[in-house]
Amino acid sequence: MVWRRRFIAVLTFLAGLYFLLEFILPPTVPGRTRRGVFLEHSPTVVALASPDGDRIDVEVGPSVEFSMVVRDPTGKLQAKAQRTREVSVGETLNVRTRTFVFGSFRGGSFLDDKGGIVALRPGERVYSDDSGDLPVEPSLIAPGTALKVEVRRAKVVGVRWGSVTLLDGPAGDVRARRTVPLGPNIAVLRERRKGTPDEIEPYDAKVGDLLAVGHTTFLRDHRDTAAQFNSVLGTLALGMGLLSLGVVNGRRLRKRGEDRWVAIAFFVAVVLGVIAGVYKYYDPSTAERSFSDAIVFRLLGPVGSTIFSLLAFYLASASYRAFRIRSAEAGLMMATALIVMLGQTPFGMYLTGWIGEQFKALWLPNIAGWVLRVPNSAVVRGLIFGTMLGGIGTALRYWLNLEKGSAMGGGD
Amino acid sequence: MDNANWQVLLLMVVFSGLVLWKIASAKRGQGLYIRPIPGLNAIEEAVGRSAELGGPLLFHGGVADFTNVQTLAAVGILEHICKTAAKYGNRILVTTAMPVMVPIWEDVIKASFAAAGRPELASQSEVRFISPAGDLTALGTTQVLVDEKVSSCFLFGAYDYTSLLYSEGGQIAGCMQIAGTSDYYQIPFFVASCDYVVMVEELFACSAYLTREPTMLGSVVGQDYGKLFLLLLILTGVICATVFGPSNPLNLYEGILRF
Amino acid sequence: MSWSEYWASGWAVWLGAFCVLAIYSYLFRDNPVYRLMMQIFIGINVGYAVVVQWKDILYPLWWLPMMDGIDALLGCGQGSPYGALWVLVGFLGLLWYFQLSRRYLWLSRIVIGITVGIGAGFTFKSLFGQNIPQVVDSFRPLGPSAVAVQPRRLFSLPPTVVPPLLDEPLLVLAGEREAVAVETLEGREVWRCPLPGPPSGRVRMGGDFVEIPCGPETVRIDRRTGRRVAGGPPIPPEASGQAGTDGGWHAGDGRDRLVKAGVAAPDGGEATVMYSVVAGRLFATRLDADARGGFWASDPGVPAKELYDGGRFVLASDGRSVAVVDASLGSVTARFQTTEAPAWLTVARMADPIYDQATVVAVSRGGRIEGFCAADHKVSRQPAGRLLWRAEAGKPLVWAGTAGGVLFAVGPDGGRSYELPPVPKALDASDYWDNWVFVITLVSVMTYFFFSFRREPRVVTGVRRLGRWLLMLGFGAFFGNTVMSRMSFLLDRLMFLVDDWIKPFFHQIFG
Amino acid sequence: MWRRLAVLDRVPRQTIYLLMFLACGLPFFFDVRLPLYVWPETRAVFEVTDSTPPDKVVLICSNWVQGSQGENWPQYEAVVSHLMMRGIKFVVVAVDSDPLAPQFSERVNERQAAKYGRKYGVDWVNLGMVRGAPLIMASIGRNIKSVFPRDYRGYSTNDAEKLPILKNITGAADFQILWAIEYQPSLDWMVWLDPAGRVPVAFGSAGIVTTSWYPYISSGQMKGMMAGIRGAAEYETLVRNKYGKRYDEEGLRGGRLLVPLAFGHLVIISFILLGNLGMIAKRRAAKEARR
Repeated sequence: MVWRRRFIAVLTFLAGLYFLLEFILPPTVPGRTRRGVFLEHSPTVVALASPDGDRIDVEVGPSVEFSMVVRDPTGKLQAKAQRTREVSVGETLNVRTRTFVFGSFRGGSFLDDKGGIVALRPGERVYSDDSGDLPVEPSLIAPGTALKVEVRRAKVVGVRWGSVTLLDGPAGDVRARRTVPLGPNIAVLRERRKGTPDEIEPYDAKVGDLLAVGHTTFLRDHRDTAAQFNSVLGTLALGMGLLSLGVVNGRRLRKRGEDRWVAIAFFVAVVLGVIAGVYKYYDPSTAERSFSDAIVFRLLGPVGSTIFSLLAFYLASASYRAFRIRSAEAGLMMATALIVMLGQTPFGMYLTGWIGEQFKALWLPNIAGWVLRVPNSAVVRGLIFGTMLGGIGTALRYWLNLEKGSAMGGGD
Repeated sequence: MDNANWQVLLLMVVFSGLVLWKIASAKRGQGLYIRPIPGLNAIEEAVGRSAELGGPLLFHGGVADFTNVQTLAAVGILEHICKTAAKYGNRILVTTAMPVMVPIWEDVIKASFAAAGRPELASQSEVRFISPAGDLTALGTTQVLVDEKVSSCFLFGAYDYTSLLYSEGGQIAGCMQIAGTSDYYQIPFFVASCDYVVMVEELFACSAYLTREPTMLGSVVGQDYGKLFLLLLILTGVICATVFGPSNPLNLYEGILRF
Repeated sequence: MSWSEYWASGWAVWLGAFCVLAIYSYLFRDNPVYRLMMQIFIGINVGYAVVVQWKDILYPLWWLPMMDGIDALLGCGQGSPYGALWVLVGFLGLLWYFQLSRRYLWLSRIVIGITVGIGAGFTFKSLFGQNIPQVVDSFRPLGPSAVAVQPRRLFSLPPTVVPPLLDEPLLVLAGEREAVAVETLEGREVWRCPLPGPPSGRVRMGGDFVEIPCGPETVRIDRRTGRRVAGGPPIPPEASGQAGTDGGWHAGDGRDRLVKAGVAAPDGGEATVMYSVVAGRLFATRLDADARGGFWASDPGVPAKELYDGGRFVLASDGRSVAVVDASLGSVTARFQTTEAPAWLTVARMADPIYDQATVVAVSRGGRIEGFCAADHKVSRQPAGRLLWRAEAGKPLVWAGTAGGVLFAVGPDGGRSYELPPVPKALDASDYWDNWVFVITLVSVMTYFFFSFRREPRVVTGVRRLGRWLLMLGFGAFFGNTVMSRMSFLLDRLMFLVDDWIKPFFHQIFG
Repeated sequence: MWRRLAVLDRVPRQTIYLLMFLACGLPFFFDVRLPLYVWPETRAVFEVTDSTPPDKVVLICSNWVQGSQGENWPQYEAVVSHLMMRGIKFVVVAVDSDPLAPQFSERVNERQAAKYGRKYGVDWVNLGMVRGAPLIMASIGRNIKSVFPRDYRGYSTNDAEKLPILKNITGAADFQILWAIEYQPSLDWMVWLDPAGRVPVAFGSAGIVTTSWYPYISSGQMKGMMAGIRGAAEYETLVRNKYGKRYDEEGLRGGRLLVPLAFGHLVIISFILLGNLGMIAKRRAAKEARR
């Protein structure tokens, strides 16, 4: 049915589109990006409301860090640092306003190592790397430990965006000075002598840096999400293998004789596998964990690699049977194979080691090496180029869904 | 290279453009030429031979599923084999390790026998799912070769380490074997043990030549032009490198093709 | 050890050994035990994989964000409400399973299409990233070329009469009448500031200021705005033996010293080192806390009249003869003669962990620029001290220095910046022969895969035949290496049987 | 005479299997050493790895499991033993691998660490497995801690107490070299890990695929590689030649497996030759019979 085909085609196209654009588009919107020599910048100021309702204005600078609380793969909560341009009104963040080195604690206020008083504004608390979710207990910390002043669970109530001043033209000319306002998702890129420019925070720019300031295309910011989407979608098919195998062995179960036992063995094995998988996550030195390890290393390991190792025997007999000089081509192939094989093993040196140093190009390992490095690598490169063009062709056909036939979702 | 610079974009446009252009003109029904691949008349010969010996044909479509291009090429080739088989009236056995592929192979066989006007052959032919394990399937297939007295055997598609098992099995059973894959690690084994081998891209050219299916055809031709472009580029580069030495204008870091 | 102890640990080995032998039994006859093993293997694998993939991927990357998102939507819990969108991904994922039904097969095409589309999307980046260097590497010279390597001219710089201040990204020059700051990427002018008189000493940095001695007074300029600020006290004329920003300095009586930090000490870690010249010998002394005292002593082989700080190297020179000394070992890596007495010596391009690419740049007051190998280069096979390239600034210079592979050479009549070339590979006859073989092979293999050209000249068919032969050669090599892989799987198993099973067992029996 | 030789044309396959078995099995019982020729591809990567400065780490992507342990285990152990002996810090990850991969690598790490008395979190860290290549490779190059919030043992990667090794490690700039060790490592490492191409890439892969790495080595995209067991043995030799006694080779597999490997090759080569002899003999015999 044609509408299905269209529908699938559109989805396929959209899925590919992101990754293509991510590659071919620059990180900031082309037309609307200002480029020039950095002169000065006025800092962004973020207005926060602490959980207890205090209002704090934070001037963004090197020691300020905004972080959002997210879950990590083990389900624990974890702070994820954010760029200033990603801060938006209304979201809840942990904000580090400044850091200092602990000197002493006198009269209810912290003193840094230089003896200066660290004045805490309402809502600010002092934390250390390992104090976790609670403010530090002054009596427990040794002088010299690095501490950070933070506002946790702060709600962003307002952002007053700063600006960057760029010079684009002769130094004397006033018209050449351009003040570019910062804002949500305005990225600042510093150009490098080689390679693509890297994104920096405005306050990291030095006078004389070549900057490009413009609105992001969002594409690069979401690369990790895209990767996540891709792997999740792929992994969601995990049941497929199990199901199709189940169906096959289910049929076997209904048969009589050997097949039935094979099928039963299969299902038992699946159960074993699942148990082993579950126990894998118990801590070591528990009985469950050692059971899982035993299954993995004592059963899965040996059986798996043994099945692979059968190939060596097949290879031996096959090459004995097959590698007959039927044609000149086969002959040439065989000769090369023999040289490479001998070159790989110590026998290569035994056979030709007696040839003196001055002729060491004739040592079998060297001949083999030459074959691999020069003609062979040219052959491989030829194949690679073919594959590259093939790959481009295929990618286009799949992406634009030009493929016909029952196979690729096309014409049913 | 994080983002494409203009050089890369240019190459992208050239290569993709050529392919799309050729696909378009193929769809418009413009006759595109592809030189006959020597392996093709071998197919005819193999089918004829097995007709004389009265055994069925065996076709194995590789170890990958339909998301792999080679499998698509194999589909095209199976269609052709069926049409030829319809002429001589032999039936076809297909073995696979993928439950997902079973319906697809069945469709292909039904459709192409019907198209050739011998639907009854389709019912005699069959698609056998042997085992989800790659090498068990391979060994099972060699078993089939012996049990069914298969006399010609076709291996087309994507292959992994099991290639050897298939082709050696055919050798022992004394079949006439034609193989084609673009997985070049496996080609040596096919070359050594098969009567004819369709190598790397020949596989796609073959399939395009046989089916004249515009997409495949167009992209094969388009890629050809791409290859020609690349070849010329390389020759120019070689000349530049010889004349100007390390500081040639096409050199990677300072030169034109930098990224 | 007693048998009971043996079995306590040995059972697993016996189990493993049994599996191995059971499977090898297949080699002699097809048997049910083998098939059984195969099924068990597949079964365990699948079951295990399902659990692990859920735990490692789906649970953290899909389930948790989704649940958090839903919580956030319902108003409780934190995290972004967008997470709830993962529900849709879940639905998409379900579509995979329609592959099993003939009727709704097409639904599964949706998700397949999406995955394939994504794959197609990043194919482009991967392909081009992998292959463009391949294309360029195929540009092999087929013979020696007449054209020599040259530093590439980047942009020209305003005139300066005294050594400027290079502090990336700024280069501050002082001409007769005004001081000019340019950035070092494209040579764009950042600011200029008029001077009361001709500058008398080198431009130097004092905190946020640039200080330029002009006769009696010192001009202080804010290096951000380029505005002049209240001048400071006059700076005493430069004492000899003081390290300047260009790293070079004068040796008076040959007992002067240059203190520099950041030498990789052989014990790993940083060393602050003082170099001193006594009677032509070069001494390095460590000043850092952990290891005081002697570091190394070395005989550069030239009467070290002048020393230069070359990062990983120390450069000693006397007139035209130069010696390069490894700063952390004290070994002399190269000795060479320049054509004119160098006024400035620096080392550029030191990216490579081994010496490769490290190039000594010697610049004379007359404007002659030369590059030499700082040491034996393994990859490019250039010997130490070989002259790599030469260029003429064509005008008198007052200063030259490098930053990140770029050379700045400036003088009263203006200056210029050069991108220093990478060290070219030293090629001999055999290399050219190899290149011929390489190019011919590549071309003929590519020609072999032309399909769509109606009429081809005779030569093409010939080349194609050659291509097929060379392909066979390549496939031969493939086979040769295949044998090695396949066999090592077997060896691994045999090693298990011998070392873990047979040997301990016999040991147990015979002691 | 030809007729007698013609027997060689069809030697029963069990015979070949048996000979293979013996040729590969017997050498394990005797301690034979054979002269080894070190290929430049291995030497290059050894030198880069060996010259790791203290402020950098070696990044190892270890994706091998039982399937390919025959070749990858020796390779991985050769590298790890070298790093452990030198006290070079290294970070182990697994990308798109079999979920078992971290378990296999960690077993080797612990054995080598015990030998040289190295400490987890100080001298090495195992970050476990992620999916989503090639995109995830780019993420690793930008900020490895954001990709792996916790390591394989569940410690937070920002926890400087537990994992001091990661304290100053962020991304590509801090990696001395990338070792990708698996049956067939992904070429995407060259493209995605560090777009600026500062991190040299080294592959330890199955012998079969090494054939197709040579073009990438000549173009400089890849620094070098270990070719199968031979590569592992060469790497061990290089370390031994440089550090002699300090290097404890007990339990290393490369050098040990090399000898039976050689004999196995010998069997295959001789059978290929015999097979052809047999074929010729058969033809001759047929001709004689016709006369």
